[in-house]
Amino acid sequence: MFGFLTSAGKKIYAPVKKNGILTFSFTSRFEEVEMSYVQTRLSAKSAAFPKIEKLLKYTIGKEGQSYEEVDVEKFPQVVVWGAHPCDAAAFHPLNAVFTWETRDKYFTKRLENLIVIGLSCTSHDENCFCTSVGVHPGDTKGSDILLTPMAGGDYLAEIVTPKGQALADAVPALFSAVEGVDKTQLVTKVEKRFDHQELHTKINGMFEHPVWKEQALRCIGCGACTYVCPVCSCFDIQDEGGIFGGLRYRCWDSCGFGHFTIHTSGHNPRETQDTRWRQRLMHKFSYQPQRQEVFGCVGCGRCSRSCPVDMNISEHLTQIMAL
Amino acid sequence: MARIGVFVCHCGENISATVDCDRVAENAAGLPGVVHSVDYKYMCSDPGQTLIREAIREHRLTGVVVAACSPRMHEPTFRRACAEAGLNPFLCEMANVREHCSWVHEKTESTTQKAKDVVRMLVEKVKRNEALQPIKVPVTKKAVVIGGGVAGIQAALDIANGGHKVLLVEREPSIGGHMSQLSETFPTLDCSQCILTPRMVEVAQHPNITLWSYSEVIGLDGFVGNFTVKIRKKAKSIDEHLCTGCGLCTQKCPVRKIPSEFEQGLGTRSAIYTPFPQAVPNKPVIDKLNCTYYLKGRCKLCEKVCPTQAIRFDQPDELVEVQAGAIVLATGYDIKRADFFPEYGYGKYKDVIDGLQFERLASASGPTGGMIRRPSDGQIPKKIVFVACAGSRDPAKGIEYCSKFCCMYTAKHAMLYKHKVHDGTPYVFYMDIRAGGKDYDEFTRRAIEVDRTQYIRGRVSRIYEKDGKLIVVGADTLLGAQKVEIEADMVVLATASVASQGSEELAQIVHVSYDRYKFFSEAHPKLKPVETNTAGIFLAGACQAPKDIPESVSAASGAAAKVLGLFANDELTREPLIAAVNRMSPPQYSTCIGCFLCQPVCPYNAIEREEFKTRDGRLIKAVARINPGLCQGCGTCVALCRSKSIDLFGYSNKQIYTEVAALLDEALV
Amino acid sequence: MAFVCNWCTYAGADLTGTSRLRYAQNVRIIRFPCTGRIDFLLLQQTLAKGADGIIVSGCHPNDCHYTSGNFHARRRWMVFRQMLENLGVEADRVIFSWVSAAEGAKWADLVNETVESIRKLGPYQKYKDMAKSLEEWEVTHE
Amino acid sequence: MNKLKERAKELLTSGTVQVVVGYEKGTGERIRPAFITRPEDADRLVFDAGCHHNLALYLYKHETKHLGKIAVVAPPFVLRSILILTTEFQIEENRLIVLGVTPGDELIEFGSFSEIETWVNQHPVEMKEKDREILKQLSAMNSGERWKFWQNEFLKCIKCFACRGACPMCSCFRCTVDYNNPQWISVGSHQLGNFDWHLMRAMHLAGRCSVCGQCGEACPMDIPVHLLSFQLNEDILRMFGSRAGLTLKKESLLSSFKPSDVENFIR
Repeated sequence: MFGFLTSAGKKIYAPVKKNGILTFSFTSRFEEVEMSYVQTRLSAKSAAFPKIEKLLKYTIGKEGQSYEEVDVEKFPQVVVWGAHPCDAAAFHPLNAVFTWETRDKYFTKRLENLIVIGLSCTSHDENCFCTSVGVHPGDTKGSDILLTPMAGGDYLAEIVTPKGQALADAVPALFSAVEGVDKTQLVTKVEKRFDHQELHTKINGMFEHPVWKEQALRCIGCGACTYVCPVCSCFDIQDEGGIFGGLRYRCWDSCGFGHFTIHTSGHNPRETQDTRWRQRLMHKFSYQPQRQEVFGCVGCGRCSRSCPVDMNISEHLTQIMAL
Repeated sequence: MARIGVFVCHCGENISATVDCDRVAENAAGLPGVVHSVDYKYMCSDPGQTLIREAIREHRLTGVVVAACSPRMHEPTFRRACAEAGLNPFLCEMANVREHCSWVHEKTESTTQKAKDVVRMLVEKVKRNEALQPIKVPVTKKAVVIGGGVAGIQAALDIANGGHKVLLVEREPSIGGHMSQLSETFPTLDCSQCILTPRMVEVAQHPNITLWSYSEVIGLDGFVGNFTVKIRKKAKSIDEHLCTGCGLCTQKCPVRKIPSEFEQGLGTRSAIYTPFPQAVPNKPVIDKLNCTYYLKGRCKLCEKVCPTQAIRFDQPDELVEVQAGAIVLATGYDIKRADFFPEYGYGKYKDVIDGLQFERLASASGPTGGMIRRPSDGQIPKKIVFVACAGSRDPAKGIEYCSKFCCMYTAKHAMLYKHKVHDGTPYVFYMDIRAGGKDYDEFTRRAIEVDRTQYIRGRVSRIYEKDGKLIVVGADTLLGAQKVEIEADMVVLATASVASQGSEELAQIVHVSYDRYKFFSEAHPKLKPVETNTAGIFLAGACQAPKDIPESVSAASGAAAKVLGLFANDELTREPLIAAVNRMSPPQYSTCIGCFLCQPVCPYNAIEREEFKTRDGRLIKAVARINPGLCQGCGTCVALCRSKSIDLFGYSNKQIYTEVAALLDEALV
Repeated sequence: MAFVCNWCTYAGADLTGTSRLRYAQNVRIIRFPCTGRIDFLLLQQTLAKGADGIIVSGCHPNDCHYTSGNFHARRRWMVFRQMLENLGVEADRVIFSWVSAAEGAKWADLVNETVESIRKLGPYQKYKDMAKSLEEWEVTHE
Repeated sequence: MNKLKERAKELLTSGTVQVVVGYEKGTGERIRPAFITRPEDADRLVFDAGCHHNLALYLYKHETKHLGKIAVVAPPFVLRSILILTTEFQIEENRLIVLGVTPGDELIEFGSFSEIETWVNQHPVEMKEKDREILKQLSAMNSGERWKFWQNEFLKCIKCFACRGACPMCSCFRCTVDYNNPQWISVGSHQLGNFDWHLMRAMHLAGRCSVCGQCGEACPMDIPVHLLSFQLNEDILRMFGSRAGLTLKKESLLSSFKPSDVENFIR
């Protein structure tokens, strides 16, 4: 399958160990690809929402400014290979943001060019909490084809979408029908800590609650959690270059930064770290479900793992549920 | 939108011989924002400047670039021309295409290219220039002179005669300084007091001079033209308005055995005293440390004898703040005293004395009435050894410099001795004779040739006492380091001259820098010898380095001239090319976080602490502020500031970045 | 690219001109009030924008117009140069020098020697490639 | 550890301080910063060699200062940071109680900051074996190899600024990277932007780094950024004979100079 995709001119984005860390990366060598892992450092969101997205090239000349936009038609065909169900599911809320009111042509084009081959989870760690936010280790949501490892090195393949079907049809030799497989026995079991619908109801009324202050005290205001998050979609637009021209691009930004909301005057509506922390959780569990009918969290646990000061999101949410 | 005018000068053929000027102008015309670009034979000529002025008006230019010679040459010219046409002068920049281009390169394509590049850089810079207004600060036309020695007196008189008020502050009860202690002065051998005391009296009587003796400067705030000086007037324990200076109290005072500072310990004084008969002001002070009343609570004899009831035992120290526009430091020097020369027995043998003590012995008003007598037994010494460089030029003693006037006064001492004791023999041990100065070398020659002083080139290693004689052991290096032993009756050490006591503290109070010997540092060793690195504070005399009288006086007059120059203006106008710390709305007030790492970097102490407080006085934030009166615009703080909260007008981050970018970014024209 | 202070090296380079000494053409001078003003960020940017070599020059120690700006600068360069070396940047591309207002000939020599030594090193391609990273950015970067 | 808990309890009960900033057990084996405001919570405090966070960074944050007077659990690197921050006017001595702790389970309560100064001078810093090893390898490399090493590492950087967030010396309200006129340092996480950022950060820490290694520890992409500062610290020691965090003298490396500074590269 991998070989077929590469030869078909698709770029494969898969978990690869590079410079000492396991993260999604473009590769054309299957032997590099890790097929048994708990979680990658960065999520698969970069395939459609890269950390830098060039938008246009501008020039300043005698006659004023002119610009040339990036041609989205030249975006490559990409296959996300071996993404866990949480990562696959995350493309849904991302898409909800990027098509909300206006359709972001960069993201949607990249998503359109994307085939997601999911990989069910056979292991998890204490940071995983997908089941608490409506995703599960064998979830097909977001995948075009979902693979689940079976004993003997074969994979159970579920063809989820027409895109997946088309792919399967192209290489029929690789697939054979099976029956009577109990998928729940093949995947890992992640304990459900709370119910996300209940959380939604509860958190809606908690804007003024003192818990934010208490939880956010140790937060150092970096952007690690948002950058590793498969759902976080905030970006900043930058013009970079010289005085006769340059590039406009967008890059990831984070609501955790003190300067995220600062006004030119110096006034900052989110003056303290607790208001920023509140924003992050409220956005994922209150505003997003309200406005886009989708939760902004897939329970991958990356933010907890990468947080320098162990801001464990599931622990904090459990605490909120217990209030 | 920027409307820039570019003016390319041929400088006759100086530029046009190697640079293709019309192509430079043509190229500039194609740059974004340039609306007018011409070349001309002589831009700095009258018609050239007219060309610029007319273009500014006609094309409503918002910036001007003149590609010509070095800005160090004609920047003021062109900025003035712009100002005349109504354009802020700081919106004019010069591209140096002569000194840095046409004169240093051959006529090739790349020379013209370089000129084009330089013009492009400056065009982009000038677009980002800001219209700046010269900084104006009012000047308080009053000077404070600290130190009432000959330098302070001279500076005070010169300023006062120039028509401005002067406050002369002296920490001793009388002005006069070390010069008033001297007997005769080299190279003329005229009496020191005879030439100094008239000046002292002039100070006391001058309508423009206020004299505060027995007073010390304890604080300084503000900046050039606007200083606030804090002064402690120590209690003299007398009412100066009532005291007539009759001297009865000093005669009746029962405490009489106090070693006199003025007499260098060779004479005594009473507890209520004037330092010397010609003192100015000639009114006594009570030395609280020795007065019986202050020590034991009784006596008050002076109060009883005072005909005008001027004694005030309960007088407190007075703290006064004075506004001043300029300050002259004239705190003079001290000489190294006892304990510094154990090998010479100074302090151990009574007849080993220092130069100032010899001055008192030789002075007609001194403790011996001008007779040279040994302090130990009052005998007239028949052999005196003078040791030059006692401590000076001696790395082992930590004083590497030359004390400068010792060579001369040692020669003078030898002569004075010989003139008073005709059968005496003076010996001088010396390292080199440094007699550079008008009539100085002639003077030392006279000491050797006419007065037959025995000059021995070498150092003294040891002095010890034997049978009432002082045995001076030294070497004569001109005779192949032969050992020399002289049985002397008295030894005079020309001890090193050092910064006056308290110099370091004063330097810190007034924020001037000082060298490792605690002498105050001038702003530039050659070109700004009387200025300090703090604008408005000047140096006079030996507080800067050892100086003799003529040098001190000329430095004092130099400092006075600087003060008068400053006072010639009602306002100070300075180029506004200074640094500033940004400000924004509360609660941040500034992006500055107040780490104050910039403070020690500033050579001018221009960086102050500004505190923002709540209404009830609680501190919200302290941030840096740059005093525009003090900042000289070097920009070191700007480069150091991590948060980029400081910027420098005229050389802002934006401007210099742009210059780099304009050169290196690929131009589209 | 040359960054020089107004009082010594700029004046020194003026003297080079007045003395009609010749030197290599590929240097461009930017005037600063003092070497103390020169931020290391500017050197970073200059390399990033594709300069192959930089000259930084000011008054000799003790001769600073502002007393101590060049001393502060010297410390800054000592640390910065070390930092560049630690990061594997070719530190010899940044040339530091003291040129006084009287050293017109030294300025000419300095420029010529610098141009010569940079020419030997060649264009700083590695740095230029890094600086181009944004322009060539594709989603192939992760 | 018990002594620490007791002392914290005492301080909170008596109202001497309103918050004790220390360490507690986190997720799994992890340790995390703890903010104890109630005496009964003092039992959550732990201390062992695994307590690596540099708590000094909380001492000047207004979120923490808002709580009242602070006591801080301070291993040696926190002590050094406190000294540096004091010289930079970010910490006031009278608003802080310092509970010094050592891996040997000692509790040292410092009466004054000058006592801290004495203590840190008696207890020199030791780098971790692993760090020393990599530094050794780095210094054995030639310039091109070092370039490659760091370029490879910086390739991973996502510009999340966790290194900045975890560092107590990054106390600026606005970082140079947030300054955009001109934009000295690119915000974008491309190669140049990453390189410029790390070079700038290390330069801004020159002579101010307390060698806690938290910038490297915090990096979610495992870039050993702390080694940039560690190496520079060694160089600074060699060049100027000084280390940061050992003095209360307000004389930071780059804001002071000696006429006798010796270099070998200025022509």
